Amino acid sequence: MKIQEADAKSLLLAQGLPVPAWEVARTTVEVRAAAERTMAAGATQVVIKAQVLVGGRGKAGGVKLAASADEAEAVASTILGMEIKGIRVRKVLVAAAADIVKEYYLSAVLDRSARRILLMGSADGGVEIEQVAVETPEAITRLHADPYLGLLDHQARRLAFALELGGHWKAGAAIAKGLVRTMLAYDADLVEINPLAVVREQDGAATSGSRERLVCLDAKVTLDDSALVRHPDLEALRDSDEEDPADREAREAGISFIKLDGTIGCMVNGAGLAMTTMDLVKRAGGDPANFLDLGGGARADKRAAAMRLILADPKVEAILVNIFGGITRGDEVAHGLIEARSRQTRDVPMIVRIVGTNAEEAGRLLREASFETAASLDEAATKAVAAARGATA
Amino acid sequence: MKIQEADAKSLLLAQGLPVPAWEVARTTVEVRAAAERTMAAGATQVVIKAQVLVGGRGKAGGVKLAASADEAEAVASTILGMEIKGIRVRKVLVAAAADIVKEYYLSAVLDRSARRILLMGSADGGVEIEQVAVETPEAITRLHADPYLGLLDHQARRLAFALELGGHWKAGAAIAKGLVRTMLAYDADLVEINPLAVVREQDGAATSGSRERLVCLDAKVTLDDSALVRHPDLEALRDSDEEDPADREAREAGISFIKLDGTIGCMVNGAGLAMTTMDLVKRAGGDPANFLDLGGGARADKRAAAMRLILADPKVEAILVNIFGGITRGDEVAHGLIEARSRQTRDVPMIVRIVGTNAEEAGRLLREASFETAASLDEAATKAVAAARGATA
Amino acid sequence: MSILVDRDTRLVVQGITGREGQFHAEAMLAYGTAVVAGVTPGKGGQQTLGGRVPVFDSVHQAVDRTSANTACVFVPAAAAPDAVMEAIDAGIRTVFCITEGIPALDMVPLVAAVGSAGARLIGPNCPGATSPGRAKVGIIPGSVHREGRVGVVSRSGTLTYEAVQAMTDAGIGQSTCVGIGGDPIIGTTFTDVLALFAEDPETDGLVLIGEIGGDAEEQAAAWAAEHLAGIPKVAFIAGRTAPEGKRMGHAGAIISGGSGTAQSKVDALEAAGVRVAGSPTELPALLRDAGYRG
Amino acid sequence: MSILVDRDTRLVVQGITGREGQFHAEAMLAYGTAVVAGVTPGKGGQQTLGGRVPVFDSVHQAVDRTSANTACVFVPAAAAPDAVMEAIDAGIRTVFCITEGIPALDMVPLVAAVGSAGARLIGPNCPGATSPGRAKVGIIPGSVHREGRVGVVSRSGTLTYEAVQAMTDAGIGQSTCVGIGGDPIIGTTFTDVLALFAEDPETDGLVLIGEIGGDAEEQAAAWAAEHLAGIPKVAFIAGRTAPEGKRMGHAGAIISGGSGTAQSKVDALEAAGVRVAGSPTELPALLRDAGYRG
Repeated sequence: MKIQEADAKSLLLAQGLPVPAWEVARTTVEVRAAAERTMAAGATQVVIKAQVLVGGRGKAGGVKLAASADEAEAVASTILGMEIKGIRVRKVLVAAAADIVKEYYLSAVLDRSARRILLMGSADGGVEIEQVAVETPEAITRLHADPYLGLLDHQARRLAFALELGGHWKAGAAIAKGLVRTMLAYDADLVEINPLAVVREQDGAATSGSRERLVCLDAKVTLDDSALVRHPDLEALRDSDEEDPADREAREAGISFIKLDGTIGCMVNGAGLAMTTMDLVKRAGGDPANFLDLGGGARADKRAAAMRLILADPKVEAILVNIFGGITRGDEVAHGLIEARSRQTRDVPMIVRIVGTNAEEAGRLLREASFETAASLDEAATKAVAAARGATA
Repeated sequence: MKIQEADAKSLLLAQGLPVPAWEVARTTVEVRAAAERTMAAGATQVVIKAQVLVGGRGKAGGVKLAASADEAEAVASTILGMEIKGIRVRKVLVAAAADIVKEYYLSAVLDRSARRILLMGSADGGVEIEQVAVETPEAITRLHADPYLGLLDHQARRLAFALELGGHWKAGAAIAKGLVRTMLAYDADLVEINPLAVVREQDGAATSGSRERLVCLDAKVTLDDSALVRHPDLEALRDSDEEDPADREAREAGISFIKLDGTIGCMVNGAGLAMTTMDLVKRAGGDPANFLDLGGGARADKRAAAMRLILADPKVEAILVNIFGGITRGDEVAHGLIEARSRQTRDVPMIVRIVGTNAEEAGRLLREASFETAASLDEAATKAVAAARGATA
Repeated sequence: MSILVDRDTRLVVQGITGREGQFHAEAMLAYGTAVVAGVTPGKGGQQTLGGRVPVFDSVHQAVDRTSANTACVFVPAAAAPDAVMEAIDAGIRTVFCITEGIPALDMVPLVAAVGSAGARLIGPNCPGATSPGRAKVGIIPGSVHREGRVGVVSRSGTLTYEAVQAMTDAGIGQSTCVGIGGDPIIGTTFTDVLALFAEDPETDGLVLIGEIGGDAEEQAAAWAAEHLAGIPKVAFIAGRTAPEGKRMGHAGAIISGGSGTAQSKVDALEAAGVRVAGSPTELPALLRDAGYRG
Repeated sequence: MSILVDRDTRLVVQGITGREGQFHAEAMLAYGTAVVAGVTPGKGGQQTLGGRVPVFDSVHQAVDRTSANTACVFVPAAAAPDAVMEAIDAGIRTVFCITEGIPALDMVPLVAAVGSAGARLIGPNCPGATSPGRAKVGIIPGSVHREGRVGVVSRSGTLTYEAVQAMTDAGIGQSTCVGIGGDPIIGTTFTDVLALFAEDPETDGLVLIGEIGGDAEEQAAAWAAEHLAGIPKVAFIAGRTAPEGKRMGHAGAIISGGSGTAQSKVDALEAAGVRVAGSPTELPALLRDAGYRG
């Protein structure tokens, strides 16, 4: 699960990492007030950042500076409500604009190949880090945390020295340890600080002195969905503003569902088989209306929810049900489909293929109920494409 | 560091282990009040247990039952102030007398050979566990916690099943995990529950029903002295009531000191060498007045404290100083001894042997200050014994 | 021969009294697998599956009494890592973990501990393995198989069954079919399984079923190019038409490089001499094209 | 030859800029040990000991630049376990930890990790090792030694020096003298060191210096009885007159059985053919009695 920058920063702060103060605002009035408070605390400029779960917000105009509360309000009015990659901006983060001395990159990520937590850091920070990775991979220091003991002190130090943080090496080592601590505390897949930055800060409103400090200027955290069950507080960070109602229904039913643009609804058990079903629909000349994985051991309520999700899409002209039973029992699926059709408001042709555990019983039930069935997946795809064309024609 | 039963129980309780309620009392009046509260809460008998840091208090009469507040007060008057192995009883623990169904033994201890935490449990609980260990060692289940992951759930379950706890196996597994958690949380060398017991408890004062529960009836915890620096709160558990003033001075100076009955005071750097010095004094026909290890890199203030400790013992007739320098520098020691003698109120013969780092300079300084020196340890011991005899004669 | 499971497999089913454990233990017995024991803490001493399988409180007891040498874990996600550790600690060297939904960070110390013990974990979130006609461990429907000499390895669940069924329908039997699981952190990789097949004298052809995401297929392709030159091998990659997945920040791009897309995997496999099918049903013909004569 | 330290020892001193680190690094250099590097995080780039030793920020850098192959840790107790891990991680396979006061439970994962890495940790709270005339690592005063063919192993600090001095005074030189440290959890035991000496062609006699407490001497005696029959060997055990120590509850008695007393150790050693001296000064004569001709 992705979470907003502001939430990510809250988690880092809770783990003791240095994150400059920020506020979250949902209206231009709130932005103005936040900007006033921030400038009263000594900031000469504020930054206003769209809070959306997609990348590239900077290039899309979702991050802007303002030198006064008036300007902040004006800028916010252009950001709040804008769409970035199809996502409407409903919240912004307001913070003092940082006086950046130097930017770095630092992240902790689950490394599937090594089966360990991987720390990556680079003195070449900022948004071009992917380019750095391709062009000068040696500019990125990588090391794996110990699978039992986490990131050891000496590893954190080595990372800090590799980043050539100078007098900030102790702070850098502490932040590196904090990244791994954050991963472990919240079951995060990724904790990314980009940029990690040395910033010049005023020593306090009363004095005119400044000091340099290493801080987390931006933060990206993704959480392991499988672990949310043990972090009920984190579930609340799911941004329901951004979530499509269909996505929410799917999530709550325990179904993996991604809406697409085609006309053939797909209901499949297993992600690989669901993708294969889509691939074969496409190959047969059709367009899948969705990716839908019921998961293992799918019960009747999940299948009913899946049917609702598919039929809620007016573009759907045919439904392809492809169930290969392992844990899932074919006869249960057949019963569910028969019942679902009896309640169905819209008559859409349905091609059903059930194989595996209790498949024979399933076939008998479906044939008795006059469903169209298919022996192979290719056949099912072809029939579904034909049915959709028939419905359209 | 050993801690009192009541303090050990507090630590177990803080780690979520089931420990029946108790109070600590220092006077017979407090005991009476505690007994009244305990009986008002439903107890028909109370147990009064001497809080001393030595074993065998039960056999010494330091643990007694009472069936009324009057009796509790009377019993307490016999326990408070008694001496157990030379230690005066200044506190007692008051608790409801347990209605024991069955007793077990469970402990977690640092196993030096295996270099892991060892869990031991037996269905033959109670004070005779050492006899069980000798006579029927197979009646004791032993398993080592994982060096990285601690006691795993399946290990805790296996221990619980081995103890044949019946319906209490989940509670037993939780307690086993709790023992290791307690060790790790407080850097304990040992957490011992003897007995762990199934007790019958009243369901509540209002009803007459009873239920059985697995509880920690007694608790022994010793803490790793090397780790106290990171547990300042635990340092407060040191029982200063029981501690000899000389022991306290030694501890505060960072010296290992054990007072003995002889006449030859020993000041040595290193525990092994200190024991060897004692052994050789004994072999030369003398009796050491103490074990004293200055530790490594002993500074002037430690040596001055050591000298005070030795001279505070009126039986001391001669002092043997044996320093073999590694980290400790001989010349520093010599300077310290010379200064110490200048402040010394009691004139006791001193035989000094300094070898190792900067030993030549030390020898020169000592000879200039007219100390008696010795080349070998045997010679030093012989001279010390002779000096002590000379003083006595 | 065959790999991982065979006639000498003596299986202990952990979580045997749960719904899934019961159902699949029954199916494994029916297939002919020697299900010699079940484990459910607190139910030791009972019998299950019509009195055919004794239940123990611990895997240690099960191993002691029945000489079980393989474990299959059906316990819930919160307890599954400990169940795997228990099996390893009891001396079992091949553990299948069917359980899905285990947090990835729980797997990190687990796979390290399994490796230190010199044991093998297949999964989690995997369908298990079948050596047709000999034994099956896990949840792959026995009906899809046919005895033969082609090794199948897949990180999907139901897609594995689909591919195996296609082989069986075309008359191509399997030596062993292995589902390694699709979780971020798994105990046994494509490459590990290919290495086992490479040593198996009864495996003469290979089928690899992959998916978009990660770089396990690319790594397997690189290994195959070096070690499996002489053996006919084909693959199927699911997700050619899938929308771009969610990215793990910049970090994901940095560690994966260009890997992860269907095209990257297809290219890597083809470059390694592995023909890639457009549909699971094309796998048999493609395998014969590649020289398989079974 | 010799064991653990020799002419090919290239030493990195961790904590070299601290008081003890400075003092003993200087003494090691003076003895002729190749002290090739020091490590103090944040002081990388400096030189120390009169410009003779470069200081690095990490052991990795030190190994990279100087090919150090042995480490000696003088850093404070709170940071010492990490320092040992750093040395191991940097590829060093022999680490001496002089630091005292490390909590015992910190040592449990550390010794496990050192073992997994196939490395050797001597200590903590140990005086180090000297191969006279070749190199010394640690804090044993160089002056006590004499070149020769007797291996010395001890878990005491200053008592080791005493025993070695007694040997030297009697004209018996040493191949290597090793102090293993007296902490509850140590990396290298008596038995480990005896096994190294058993393989050393230049060690013809053995001296073991033990203390009351634990059962390490009894274990070493059992090992010696089986593996060191042909070699003259003597021992000294400190603490014959020591008062009974503090007991670790019943648990201590259960795990130690009857071990731990001076008498138990003396009996075990004598039974294993190891003559036990009444004073360190008697060791040379006893060793000659046992057949040592060096």
